[in-house]
Amino acid sequence: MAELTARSDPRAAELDVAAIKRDFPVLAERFRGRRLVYLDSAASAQHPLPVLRAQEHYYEHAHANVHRGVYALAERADQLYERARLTVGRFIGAPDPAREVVFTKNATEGLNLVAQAWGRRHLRPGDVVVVTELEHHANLVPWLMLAEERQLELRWLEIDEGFRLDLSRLTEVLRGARVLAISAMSNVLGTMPPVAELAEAAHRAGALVVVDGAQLVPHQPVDVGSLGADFLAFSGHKMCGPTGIGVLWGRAELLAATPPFLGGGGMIKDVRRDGFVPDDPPQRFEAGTPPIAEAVGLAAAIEYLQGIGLDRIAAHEHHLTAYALERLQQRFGRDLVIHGPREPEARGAVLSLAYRDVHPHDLAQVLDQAGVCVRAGHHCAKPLMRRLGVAATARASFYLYNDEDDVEALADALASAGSLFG
Amino acid sequence: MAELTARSDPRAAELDVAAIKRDFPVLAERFRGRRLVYLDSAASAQHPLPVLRAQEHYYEHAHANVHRGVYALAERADQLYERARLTVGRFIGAPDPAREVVFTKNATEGLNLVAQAWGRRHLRPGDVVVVTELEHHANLVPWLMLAEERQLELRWLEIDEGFRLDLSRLTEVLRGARVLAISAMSNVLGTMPPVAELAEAAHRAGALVVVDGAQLVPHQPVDVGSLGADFLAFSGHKMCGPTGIGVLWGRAELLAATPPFLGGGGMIKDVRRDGFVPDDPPQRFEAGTPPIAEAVGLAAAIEYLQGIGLDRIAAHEHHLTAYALERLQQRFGRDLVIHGPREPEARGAVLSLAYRDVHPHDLAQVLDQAGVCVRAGHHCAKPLMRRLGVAATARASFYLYNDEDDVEALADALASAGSLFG
Amino acid sequence: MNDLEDLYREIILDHYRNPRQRGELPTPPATRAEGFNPLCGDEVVVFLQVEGDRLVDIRISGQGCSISQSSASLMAAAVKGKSLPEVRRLIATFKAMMSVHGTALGSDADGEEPSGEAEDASGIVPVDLDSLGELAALQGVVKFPVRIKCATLSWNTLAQGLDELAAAR
Amino acid sequence: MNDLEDLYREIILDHYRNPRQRGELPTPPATRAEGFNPLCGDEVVVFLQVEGDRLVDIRISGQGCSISQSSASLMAAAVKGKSLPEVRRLIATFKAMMSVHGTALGSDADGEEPSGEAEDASGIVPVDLDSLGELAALQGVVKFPVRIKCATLSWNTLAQGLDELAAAR
Ligand SMILES: Cc1ncc(COP(=O)(O)O)c(C=O)c1O
Ligand SMILES: Cc1ncc(COP(=O)(O)O)c(C=O)c1O
Ligand code: FES
Ligand code: FES
Repeated sequence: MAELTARSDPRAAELDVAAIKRDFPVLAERFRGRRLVYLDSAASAQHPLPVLRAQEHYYEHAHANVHRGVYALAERADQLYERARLTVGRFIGAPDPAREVVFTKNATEGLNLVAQAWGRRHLRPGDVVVVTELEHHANLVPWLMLAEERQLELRWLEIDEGFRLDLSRLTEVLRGARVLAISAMSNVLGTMPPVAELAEAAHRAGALVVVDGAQLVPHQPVDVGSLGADFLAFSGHKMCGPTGIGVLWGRAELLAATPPFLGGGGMIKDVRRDGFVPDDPPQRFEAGTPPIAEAVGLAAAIEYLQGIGLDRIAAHEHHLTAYALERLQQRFGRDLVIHGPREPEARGAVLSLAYRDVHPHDLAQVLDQAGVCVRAGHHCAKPLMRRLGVAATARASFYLYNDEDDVEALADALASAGSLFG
Repeated sequence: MAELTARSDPRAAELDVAAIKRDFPVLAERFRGRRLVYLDSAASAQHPLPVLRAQEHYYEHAHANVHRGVYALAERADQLYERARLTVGRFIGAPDPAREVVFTKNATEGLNLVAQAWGRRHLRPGDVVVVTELEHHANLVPWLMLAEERQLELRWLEIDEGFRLDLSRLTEVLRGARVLAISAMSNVLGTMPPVAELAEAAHRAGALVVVDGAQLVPHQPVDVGSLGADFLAFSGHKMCGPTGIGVLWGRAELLAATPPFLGGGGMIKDVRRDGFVPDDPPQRFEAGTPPIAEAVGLAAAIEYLQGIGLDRIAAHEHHLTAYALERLQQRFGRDLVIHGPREPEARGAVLSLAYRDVHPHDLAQVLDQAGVCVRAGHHCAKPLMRRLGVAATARASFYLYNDEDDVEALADALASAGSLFG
Repeated sequence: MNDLEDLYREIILDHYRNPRQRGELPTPPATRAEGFNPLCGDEVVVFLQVEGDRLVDIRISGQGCSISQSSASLMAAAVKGKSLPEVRRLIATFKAMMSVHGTALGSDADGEEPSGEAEDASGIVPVDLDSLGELAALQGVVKFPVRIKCATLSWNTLAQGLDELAAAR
Repeated sequence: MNDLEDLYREIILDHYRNPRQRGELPTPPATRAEGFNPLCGDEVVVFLQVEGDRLVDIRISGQGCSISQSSASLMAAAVKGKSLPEVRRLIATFKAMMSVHGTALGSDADGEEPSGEAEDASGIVPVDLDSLGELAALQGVVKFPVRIKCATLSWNTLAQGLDELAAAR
């Protein structure tokens, strides 16, 4: 897979983070007299100027509703919107971008669309859906809801001592399964399961593979083909794009076999008093006025990331993660537990921290005082937290605009939390 | 109701449209050497600078994911987001803004939420849902979908010769009904049904009233109490706010009795491997990262509209509509048919035009050449179009930034279409 | 000539006002094909009379905008009496003209083709405008992407009718 | 004193490190009430021993952050031995303190109250800080809206326990 190449890429060191930081206005903000050390990109990334400008330009020069307005302004909006669809599709290697990319409001809606629209139509009582212990609620609750409604059987792929998926019982778990719902990267542990390998096994077992790409897609080159995904969902706001937009990619024939999810304008061929004829994908799944400005912003975000290079971003994050793992262990030893795989090559740039017995919220609060932003909580992964035996963690996550200084700032702030609660 | 007061308000003439136009950057654009005459606000409104600035400010100084991040940036985002909820709630007179306002992606999602989440739980085979011939697909297709799934009976309130709802059979139609789904203003005809009166009848019959406020809320003071609504949905982008956001307001006890719609992060109290406990409204209905920047922009739009005064906006539009009806009839006589109520006081600022036998798309195309933006098509109201006996109309709609010059520009452009196709 | 005059050329308006080959043919022996533009609700019906390898007669009914109506009329006039391979070639040429200049975005250009192809096609299908005769008058449409579906509606319907005929043989 | 020092005052850290009244009471005769902070998953359990009109004993168990734990400990120390009306008054005063300055937005301040009220309350409930004694140390929390739920968790749980008791009588 692409990330392996990226990881050994010597250009990693080339990422000019100082220049990148200047693209992000908020990183120049000062909080309580300190520079902002933003380590919460796994929750939501910040936005570079080109994205802000693209949205502004849209609103100032090209806004109208889409759906084939005849006048020039509407034509601009239509073109920008459909061009964004192509940009997104190509970004993830979609074979047929114009038909396979559905704009949703976030990754969560995409996953619900699969569970509710595809699932309600195609799953029967007793059918098996396999989920993993790594899942975010977004790829869990929709299946729990459907399981309750349709009496499905939910089976779990669990994690092992090394925080990786335990594949020893894979064949057994997948036997007779209709769906494998899997996160390509855990937002808590950083674990990156071997999705391609799992997808192959799932397909052999006759199951569809629904990939939650919310954490992977922003950080690595992703190709739906080599990933082996049947559906892939992700969010704009985690990849330097706007809030209010997500993407669901699905294989053309699967989308074609999926009934509508939301009903309304723009998703029909005809409406009569006694029924309606749904439009083809992707329009079928885009009821109502779509997030037009957001699609434009997301396309700009993708172009920005591509301009830097996803492989270089991945390499940079990998380097930073390895650096942080080493520095933090060096400095805090046993005082600091970092949940997740030890080996930097098996994980994304997400560090879930437990510092002595300081409560994660207290830790995050003290870090904030030093301008260091980390997220404390269950990270919408309660089954995983239970498995880890904690109620919450403090999570630091890196992106292209973070550097070693940010890691040092994190370490210094951790030390001050230690002395406060010591 | 408020609009009646507004309509006789002498301050109408006071609206300084020239100054307002300057707030909207796109209106200063030149298309093919002509100024933009934007007459498609019923499809989507343009955006004033304060809205653009609010969103920009959010992204540059306050963006983080919501859901209770501990650090200062996240706190800002949280506060802005929840403050937007209160702004929206107060704008429509919600008794309990913090609990009754759900942010959706558009009006369409709000109406689907009612049909799918409330409806699936509370409606049984044979139950009656009353819709009207005026409905936009957004308040029709969700009910058609549910009717098919749940074997509901759909009953129709039809329009009369005067393009108003025919209420002669009201009691009969409402008998035994569980839901009345009604648009507060037709996006094709401008017809404004007497929602309060109908709601009273519906409540007497034991039906809930689901109001599609997409066209009314942007243009008039609306109070959910006097409207008699149980649910009210509308969109940000039609009221000078961003795309990617809508609102569903629901009475607190109804929302409390509505199960979740989308599952995921932010809408749960707890998730276990065998089930989950949903959070309370409104969080229950906001799965995943919400449209945060969009909520901030919508709040700014509402403040902008309130700064001018919804009553004054309504009075201005009313004046403009009356002016346009008179001028156009004067100038084109029988060559021009304007579908919809004759009486300006019975309608909103939406004119569906048929000019001789010029096809609406050709008409819109020629108008565009003169910089005049109107929408041609079925306006997502196919049952209504069938009733009118047309496949499409060319629709001009007005908002606070339109003036008499815009009406004249429309008239001149119509004349040139006449000579081209004459 | 401004864009609009380029779109509504005299010849187009003439075919719109006086459509050629308007009407129906008895089926059978003729074949009937129906096309629908979901964006506007307009509809075109094409009646084909094929004898051997030749399209001996064609009639058009349905309703729509000036672009779709004139395109149908121009098409009918152009294809009537031609051999089926000639007709196919004309369809291909016409559709290529409708997707040149790269103004047509993905699926906008033609709902019947995967957009990837349509886009690539814009560069590679050589459009021989001369071979189009009067039909070249429709090239102004490509500057109005939303209207491309209007112009191609009857052509797609014709192609569909020919496909059905071929399949039935 | 910066905001953080104001939040984590010495007295708070002391109660966090050495919680008072920690433990359980046998139920019955004691009453048990459980409170849950959905934002973080933390939990507090309050055991109440009421005799006549007096809260004769109280114990706290559960787990959470320093703010919730110290608030529970400070609360337990403050209410033990007081009459029920006094306890109720203290709860009201404490919660009023937690919603002053208008920093608490709507339902953030307290999930149990309609926000409209909570907001209005910020202006009108007079907070007598003197009557709070050591509890006043928690006022730094209001500058951190997200943490207000931490501070009020045990108090809401106590109120809920008292309500249950009253209802049972
Ligand atoms: C009456 C009416 N209802 C609902 C809608 C749907 O709004 P949206 O597309 O923003 O969901 C519209 C706008 O198109 C409308 O005019
Ligand atoms: C792994 C994972 N899946 C899904 C989501 C949901 O994304 P969103 O909230 O944008 O729908 C997130 C982000 O919170 C995530 O980390
Ligand atoms: S607008 Fe319908 S075919 Fe042209
Ligand atoms: S963070 Fe859980 S109670 Fe404070």
